[in-house]
Amino acid sequence: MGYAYYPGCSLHGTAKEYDMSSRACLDFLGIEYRELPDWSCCGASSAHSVDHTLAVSLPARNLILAEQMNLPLMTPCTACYSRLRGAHHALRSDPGLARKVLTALGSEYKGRYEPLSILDVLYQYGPEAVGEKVTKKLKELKVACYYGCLLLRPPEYADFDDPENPGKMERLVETTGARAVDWPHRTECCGASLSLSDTKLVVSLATFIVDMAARHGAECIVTACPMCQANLDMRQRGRTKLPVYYVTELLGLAFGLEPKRLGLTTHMVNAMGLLRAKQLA
Amino acid sequence: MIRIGVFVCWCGSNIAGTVDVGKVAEESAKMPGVVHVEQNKYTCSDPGQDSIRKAIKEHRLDRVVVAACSPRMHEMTFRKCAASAGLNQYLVEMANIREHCSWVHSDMSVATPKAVDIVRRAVAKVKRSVPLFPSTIPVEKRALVIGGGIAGIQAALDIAEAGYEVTIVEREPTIGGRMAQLDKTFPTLDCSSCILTPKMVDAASHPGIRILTCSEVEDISGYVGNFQVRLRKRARSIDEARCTACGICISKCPTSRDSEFNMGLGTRKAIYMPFPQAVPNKPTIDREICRHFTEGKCGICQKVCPSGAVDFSQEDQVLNEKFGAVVAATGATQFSVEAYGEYGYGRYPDVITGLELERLISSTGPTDGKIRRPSDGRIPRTVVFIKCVGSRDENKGYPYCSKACCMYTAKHAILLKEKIPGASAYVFYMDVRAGGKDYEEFYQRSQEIGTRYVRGRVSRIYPLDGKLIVQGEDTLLGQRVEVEADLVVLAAAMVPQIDAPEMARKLGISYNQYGFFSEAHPKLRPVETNTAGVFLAGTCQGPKDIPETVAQASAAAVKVISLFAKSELTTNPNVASVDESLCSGCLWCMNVCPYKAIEEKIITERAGKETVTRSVASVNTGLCQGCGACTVACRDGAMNLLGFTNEQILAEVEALCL
Amino acid sequence: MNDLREQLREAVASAFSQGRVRSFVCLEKGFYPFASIPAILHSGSEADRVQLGLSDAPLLAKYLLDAPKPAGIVVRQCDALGVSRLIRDRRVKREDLYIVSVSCPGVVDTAKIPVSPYQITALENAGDALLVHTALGRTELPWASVLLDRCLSCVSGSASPDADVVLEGEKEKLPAPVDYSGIDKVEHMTPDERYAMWEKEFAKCIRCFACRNACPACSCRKCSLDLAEPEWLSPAVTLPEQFMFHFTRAYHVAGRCVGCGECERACPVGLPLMKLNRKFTRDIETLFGVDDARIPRDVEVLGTFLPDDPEEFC
Amino acid sequence: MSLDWQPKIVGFTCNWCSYAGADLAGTSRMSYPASVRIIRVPCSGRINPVFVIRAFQRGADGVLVAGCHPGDCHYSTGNMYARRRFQVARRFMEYLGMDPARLEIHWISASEGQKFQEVIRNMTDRIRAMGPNRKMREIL
Repeated sequence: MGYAYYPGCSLHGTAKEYDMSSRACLDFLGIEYRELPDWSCCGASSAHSVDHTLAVSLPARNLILAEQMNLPLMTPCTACYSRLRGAHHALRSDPGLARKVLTALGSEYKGRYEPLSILDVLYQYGPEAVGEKVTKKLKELKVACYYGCLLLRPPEYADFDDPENPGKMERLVETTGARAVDWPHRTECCGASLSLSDTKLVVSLATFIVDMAARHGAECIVTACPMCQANLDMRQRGRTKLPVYYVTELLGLAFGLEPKRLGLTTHMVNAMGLLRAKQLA
Repeated sequence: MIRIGVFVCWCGSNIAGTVDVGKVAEESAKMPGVVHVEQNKYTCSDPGQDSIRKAIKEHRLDRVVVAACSPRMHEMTFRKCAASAGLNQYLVEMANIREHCSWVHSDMSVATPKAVDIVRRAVAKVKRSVPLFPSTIPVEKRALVIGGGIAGIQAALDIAEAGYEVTIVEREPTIGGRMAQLDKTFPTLDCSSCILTPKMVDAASHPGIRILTCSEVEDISGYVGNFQVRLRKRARSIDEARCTACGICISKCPTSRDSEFNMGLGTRKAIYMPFPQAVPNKPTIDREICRHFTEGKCGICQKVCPSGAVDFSQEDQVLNEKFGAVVAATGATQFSVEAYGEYGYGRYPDVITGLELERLISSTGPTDGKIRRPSDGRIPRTVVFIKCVGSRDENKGYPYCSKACCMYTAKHAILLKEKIPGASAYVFYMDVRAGGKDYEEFYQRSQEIGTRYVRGRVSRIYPLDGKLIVQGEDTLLGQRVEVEADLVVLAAAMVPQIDAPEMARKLGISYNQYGFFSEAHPKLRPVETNTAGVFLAGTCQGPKDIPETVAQASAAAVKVISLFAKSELTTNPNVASVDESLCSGCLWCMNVCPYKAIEEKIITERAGKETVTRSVASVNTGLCQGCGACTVACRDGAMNLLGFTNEQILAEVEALCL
Repeated sequence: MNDLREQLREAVASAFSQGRVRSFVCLEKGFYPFASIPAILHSGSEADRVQLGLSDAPLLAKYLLDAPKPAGIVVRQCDALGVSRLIRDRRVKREDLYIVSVSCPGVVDTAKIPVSPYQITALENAGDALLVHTALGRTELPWASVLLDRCLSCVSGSASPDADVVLEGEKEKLPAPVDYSGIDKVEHMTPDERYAMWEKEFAKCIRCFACRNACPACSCRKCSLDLAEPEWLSPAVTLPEQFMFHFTRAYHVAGRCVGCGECERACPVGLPLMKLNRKFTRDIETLFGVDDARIPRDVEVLGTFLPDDPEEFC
Repeated sequence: MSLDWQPKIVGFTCNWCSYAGADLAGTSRMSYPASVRIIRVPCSGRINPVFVIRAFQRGADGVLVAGCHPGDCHYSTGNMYARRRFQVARRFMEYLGMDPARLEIHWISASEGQKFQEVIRNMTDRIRAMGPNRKMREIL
């Protein structure tokens, strides 16, 4: 048993450190995975605003490739997660569309495995089991877990956790010894899809989210989404700047992995300063 | 020998103007079995009916076809007419040559052959008709009212006033229901308990009403006029006859838990009365938490009771009783607002529901009528009300409108201003629905005193620096709104009791997709159900407010009274009937029947040398309404519908297609 | 293979000796040396007659109606479906049955063997192939090419778990999907072509009722089609009456057909009866689904409804 | 086929809605072709699909099955069963080669006299264009 690993485009570009830290964590935990050979774009986020059939077909190709490997498909990127699960859902619930898409792709799809997020995979591994592998406790680190939209909405298929009051990421992060602060804006939209077209709006959203995290006592933000990370990291304009980490970066750190190997040196808001101040890196 | 008489009606020129009546009579005479044909100007007139009676006697007719108007018009007339001539009234069949023929055609050459076909159909059918006899069933003139809320109390009082015995079964230790929890009632703002408690006392002291509290219905069988009901009266652990309700036991009891009556905002003891005016005014021991029962220790209440009324050894009582009619008044409950994670109910103590606010306003409530925040007891200055929580929302709740929330929210806003002068109230709403006498005026009043109505929904509530930040959208202004509130009140929808489907199954009635009991007809039979003798009152049928509930309860009571006014019930003989020799006993028919009129019957018969038992379907003619759905479900052809038999319908098809 | 037969024989014998059954429905050797016919055993001493049924094994479920109760029965998956059909139709009671389920590699259809049955001296299951022995020698045929049609759409070759005794053999047939292509073909015809096709087929029907008698879903004590009054079906063998007959038969098993295909196998003139039954099966599945949680398991799909059923009438 | 040929349509109607709807068409003098002959049954749930085949067998050119609108059944659920039964039975009749236009199922309420008129008019027009039914029909 293992997983087919689908990095998606972001992890080859703006979120390279997510890719690095994800692979590092999976390797460290001994979770088997193989990068999906010949994977193609999942279509996010342009396809589904243009053509539903296309929006299902693009991820369907990757789902089929994984099914042919007889492995569940897993991705760190939440946009890919959303698109893959949306397509999986559509193929199973809309026979007419399924026929059209699968005829075009010239293949069949049974949908034996649900596509997963890397957080699902870590959950299948088990938070306790993850905790046991922690060698360096991230004590004193106060973290605001930030889910954004794509992991939780629409809840018909993007159902990683309760859409309004999630808590799974907190549980995972707390295995490292860090303390997850209780803050209400965990599922707020960061505005990523307007990042380039309406930057002013996005700056206000991102700044608000980071400010709220800070007001609730957080020293940093943790996310599992390349869009959220990039957006919050780049667009926050508040008085206090909070570094924005990927879950896998913090986990990797707690596993005692090299910060460089985790990509921690590539952030916009200095990601190392806080860690050094806390003597965690 | 079959001797059919056909009576063709002219209906003045109504039929004769378009149909060649003479030709129809001529053709009818040729139909097999027809021995007498006659034409009448107006068959339904006295002379017309006389001629039928005369012909039945003179020509020894054993079947009659009246070719005239719609059976929906005059079938009863001619049945009675035939009966008066000594013919079984179900041996009369009508051929509708007016509404279905002469009135819709103008060309006689087209209408006449059609009329002949229609008569041929009727002749073919009546040939296969058999005499049917309505049976009568006795009526047990005692009513069972399930639920002791305002609906049950009102229905019971009305029925008892008419002189019939009523039993109210209530599962809580007191009657009163939801209305007892309310502080004031809209739109008059009179105090709820001031108008309710006298009725509770009336019910308790009425000689015709018996109140069983801590009691539940376990099983109902039988049919209209003759319901067998098994009731369980849970042990109260108090000898009601001895108890004087002095309350010493309650004050000395060392154990307590959240008070259900106060919606968890206060506590009550293990031996308790839900509220001071409870009826019956006797305490109850909650065996789940009472130390005597949980630990085997304690017994203080027994020690301090001056009249020796505490009885730990009391046991549940099972009562088997017979009733003639049942009124279901089981009420509704409050939507679980936890489903709205974004409102934070359960996480933020100052987010409460409407019913909880009622308890905070009520002078018998946990705060003695002072509105205080549950978190720190402070008096709130800014209160946000959110409407349609669980209603009109298919995603998280139910699509229906909960009906009473608009008005009770308006009431809350008014009461808030009364209790806390200078406080401000915001109401987030989708629409304001104030249809009802004096309702719109009441809503206007809540606006006039300064309540700010914001049209839009709330997307998130979060605590910040001791306040609750309510984020939402004002869709009229197209703007985001943020209110710093001290208290948030959710207008939770009325939803069916969790065990409503179970109760419906016991009663043999249907319920809608949400669990509200279904009335027999949404317009014309609003308090009846598909099961004869079972009636509905109050919110078990759908969300409603107090005036509507009371009106419906009285309507249900009238239905019960008119049922009891008869000494016997006559049953419709057009019911399903089983040919046991054909029935294989698969009992598909049982699932299809909307009236629970089909049951399994074990019969014994000889098969070769052995005596074998097997099960067959059996129709309870008291319950069967004659829809015939079972006949089509029956593959064996064992199930038939008297008056509309398979033989008759197949013969009609044949006659029409010739 | 023989091991399984031995286990089966023991199971039958011990069911009698423990007093669990008064009779046992199973297969025994038939006229041909290789084919099996149904048998109802009445004592443990007859247990030696029990066969697994390599070829042409009929379904046994219906014989339960005639077996003294409590009755034992040997079932494959297909038979298990038939038995559960009879239980749901309340024609037999589960507590009156002693079910021995066996796994099944599929059953050979001798009609698919290109050798006259009179020449066959023995058949042998050789894993992936069937060995056909004749006086002249031996022929080897691929296993899948000689199976009964019902085995080609078998839900599972393993033994049915809802049984009193479960016997697993070494090899079992893999489940296969139902093939609806024949139905698609008919659906794509014009109404006139369809009518012509069925007219041609039904013209062959001799109204022998073998389809009805073989069907585990057709178990009424007295078939309504045999009644003189009302005359649902005229005894006249005219084409319109054939349509009436085949419509009624298929409609009565609609939603209840277990897909065993025994009707088709029993038909002496080779009517494609499963094309009728499966049409209903598929339509019912697409229209109403089969697994709506709101419908209790023991309710038949045409004996219930949901308020939000598809609406195509106006 | 001559234009004045009148098809024979057998209409099975429930007593409470559709039969009353036909009555209303009559009391409102809404004329329609004299093609339809009505058989009154208590409820659309009483209509056995086999009755429909029998009608075609004996010479009907069309069959109308009519009941209360779903949700309005006098017996609350009869038309729900009818809906399930006839959705599959009609597909099956078509599968046997019956022309789909010859069997129509409609929900006609007691207030829809006009709808009854339209249904009969349209059905008659369609069947008239197709000519007499020959399928499943006894030679008479």
